[in-house]
Amino acid sequence: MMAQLVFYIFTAVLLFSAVMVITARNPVHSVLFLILAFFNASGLFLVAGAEFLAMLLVIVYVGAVAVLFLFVVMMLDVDFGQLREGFQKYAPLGGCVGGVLFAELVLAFSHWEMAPGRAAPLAAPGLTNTAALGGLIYTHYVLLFQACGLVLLVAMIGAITLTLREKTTGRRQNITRQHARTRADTLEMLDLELGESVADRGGFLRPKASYNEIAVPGSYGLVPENPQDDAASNREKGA
Amino acid sequence: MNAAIDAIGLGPYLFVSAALLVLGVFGIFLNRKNIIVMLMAMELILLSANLNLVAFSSALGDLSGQVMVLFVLTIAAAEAAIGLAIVTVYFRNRGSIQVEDVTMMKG
Amino acid sequence: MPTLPARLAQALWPVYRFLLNKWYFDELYDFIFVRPYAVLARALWKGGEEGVVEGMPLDAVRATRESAVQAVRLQTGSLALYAFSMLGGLVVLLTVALCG
Amino acid sequence: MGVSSFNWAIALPEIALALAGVVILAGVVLQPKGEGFLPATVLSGAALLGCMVLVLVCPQGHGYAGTFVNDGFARFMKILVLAGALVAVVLGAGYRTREQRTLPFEAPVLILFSTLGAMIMASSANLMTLFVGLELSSLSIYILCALERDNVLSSEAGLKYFILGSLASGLLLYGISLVYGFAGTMEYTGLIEAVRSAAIPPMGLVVGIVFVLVGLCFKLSMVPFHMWTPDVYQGAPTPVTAYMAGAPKFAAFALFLRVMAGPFGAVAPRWQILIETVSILSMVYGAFAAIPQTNIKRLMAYSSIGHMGYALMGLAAASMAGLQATLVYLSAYLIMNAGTFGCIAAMRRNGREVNGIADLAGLGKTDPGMALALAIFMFSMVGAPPLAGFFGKFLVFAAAWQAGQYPLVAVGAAASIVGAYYYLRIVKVMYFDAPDQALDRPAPGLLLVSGGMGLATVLFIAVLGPILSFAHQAAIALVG
Repeated sequence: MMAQLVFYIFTAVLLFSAVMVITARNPVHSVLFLILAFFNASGLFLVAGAEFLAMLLVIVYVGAVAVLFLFVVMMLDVDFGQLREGFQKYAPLGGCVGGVLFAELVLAFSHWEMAPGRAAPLAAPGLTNTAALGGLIYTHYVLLFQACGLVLLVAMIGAITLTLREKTTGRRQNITRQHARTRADTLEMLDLELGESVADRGGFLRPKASYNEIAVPGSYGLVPENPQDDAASNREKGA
Repeated sequence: MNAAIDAIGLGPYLFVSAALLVLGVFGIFLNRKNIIVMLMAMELILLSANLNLVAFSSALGDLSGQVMVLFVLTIAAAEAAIGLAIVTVYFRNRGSIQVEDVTMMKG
Repeated sequence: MPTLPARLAQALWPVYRFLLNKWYFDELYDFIFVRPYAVLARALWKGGEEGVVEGMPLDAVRATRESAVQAVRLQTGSLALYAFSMLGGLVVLLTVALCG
Repeated sequence: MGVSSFNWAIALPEIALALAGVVILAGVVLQPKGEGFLPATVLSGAALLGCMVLVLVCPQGHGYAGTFVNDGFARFMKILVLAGALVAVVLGAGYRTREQRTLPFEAPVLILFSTLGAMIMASSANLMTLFVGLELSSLSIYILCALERDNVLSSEAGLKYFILGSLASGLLLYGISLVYGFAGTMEYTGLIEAVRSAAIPPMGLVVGIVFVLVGLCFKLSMVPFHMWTPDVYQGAPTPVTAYMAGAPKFAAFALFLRVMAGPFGAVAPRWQILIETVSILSMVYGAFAAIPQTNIKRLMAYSSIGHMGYALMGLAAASMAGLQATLVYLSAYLIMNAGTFGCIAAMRRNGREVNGIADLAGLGKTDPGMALALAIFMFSMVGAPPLAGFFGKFLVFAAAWQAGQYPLVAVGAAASIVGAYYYLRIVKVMYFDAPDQALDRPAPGLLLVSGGMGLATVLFIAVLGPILSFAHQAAIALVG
């Protein structure tokens, strides 16, 4: 009785938050409802006796995946006010098709039959759930376990290749060099005639080559081969 | 067989997973707001399959379903990372993640 | 009696004409076979040959092209529509499999 | 389960490939920026070649506690997959030029990992292996599609493929869970017993089978699960498109044949009609929708949809001859497809890539060699004797005819005729249209691929005997 009560509470919250994930106006709210959904699903796992997976769902999903979603939603500078509301044009038809799918699934699930001649279950009596799973993945399923490791490696390669920019937008300094500089190699005093512009003398936006000296290689753009060109390009930028 | 699932029965679990599946599918093809919501809907679909696997594993007293869930969780995490990386790249190129803007190629 | 044929011809003028024109066989032939054949040939040439025989592949090509253009219009580039078509396919296949 | 019965050696090619991938990655990452591509390509190519040898010598049998099998069928499919991947890696080397350095060094390594996933798929003896292999293969491809990260089409292709692909794998996974719930196991041997033991297949099992079928049909881009194909083929970098049109398709076919002929073979009457339907739809749609195309990569996408329809005809025939015909068809498809993409990757003007069919105008005069190669591939795709494509098509049609699938044969023949129109249009553009500005000279790697594949297409008849017997062994290994 107690189990049923807990099950139905978890189920109700799970379905509610799933609906909210796909209908919430603000994507940040969607992510938060997704987290709530994962918590409740983990509760359902617990009721079904899969303790290890329940904990894993909380740690991996809530702790890593959902937070990753949150991070990306906030990192992308999306104008939430501009996001279009509502559903697609064919929503009524789509809803009907989805309804048919649901009806067929429920119909198929109403009397679940298991095969009469099924194989002996793979079980490890006397062990806790975690120990049993650990035993299995390092013996029976070691090949797949390693393949999953490769999947993670591929994900890592992908995330790095796709999003790591060599040309960082920010200009970075080599801090030790910067600290070691003296005023003499940084500042340049110019005496100007009346009406003369510093731009004619190479500009002061970038004080000659010393500026590139302290840069982290590549982060200030290309190092100019001679300072004259640099000054010229600088003026263009200023204009 | 686990005592708790014995009391509840397999039916309610399957029903919840079917509902989650349909909600996830709706989230993918009815949503016109934001591609990230589509990725979240995908997580719901995977969750529904996981729920099925756990329920069956428990009802059958067979551990291979739970091992499968373990693998699926790993793969889903990798999938989320890749998906978000691709969305980020797309956003940098296009400046938008509206679902209806992803139509540069057609015909 | 060198005048006999002339008189005979005069007396039996219609018969003479009939025989003289070789039983009007050519005209008959022309009327029964040549003209209809010419008409038919003309009809086949103008209508059949140019219209049907040459035109039918053209029509088929046109129909093919048009249906091809229609087929491609399904491909709108919209992600949601693509996902919807997958779901539609799934539901149809499921229904067929469950009923069959 | 003792260690001795674990049969470690049967996964030797996979283990070697995985180690090679990790080593290449670790070694090349340390190279200076921009210089890692060539070493990574050469090493990946060598690894794929070495792996092919390992596939041929590695022992056969079941192992890894029923999750992995290495038999004649797996061997045939792995050779196809590795050959497809090798061609794609070589194409990548030729495609990246001094001017266009858009592909990073990770590209060949990702192709290598994707191939590994495809090989695991081909050797699956368990639904878990199926899923893990499929995901390893697909996740790498999602990244590969978006790899030209400053190209908006490439990232759109990656995005589309990713979203629809994960939807498909979600459905596949749901189907797997239902099948597991029915049978209580995910091993194929157990599944066969379980499915046979049910007098009438219960609804839950049928639903599960349909979901699995849909997931696999997506990977094969069968109508109506094909919608992603043209967009993704067009947007992805050309070597990646060449890879996608080859290796993953073969692996998905391997799964299709293995799962449908094995575990679900006992309920064949329930799914046979579904396969016939998608096969017919794919042949017809692939033929019609290709006609108005102006981009050659999109054209190849529709062409691949049609080809997968023909190849699936062999499975619909549900006979030994049908299986064998499908395998031969796939071999022929591998050759002509790789060659065509070799030509497409070589299409550049003033260092910039062009993809329009109109850009081929006058190629017969400006570059007769490439025009001849492309013409050979097009005639082969039509199915003109005595080229490679003819034998594939002929065997598939013959098998379907013998199995009494007359409607399938009729539709296939009609679709072939419509398809001939757009393939021959390319030949016409090359030889009869006014020459445009000439294309650049192709890179040696691309010449190697298209030339080699052109020769293979023409000389396919010479190796038909060995391929047939190899395919026969594979079919026997599958059906028993």
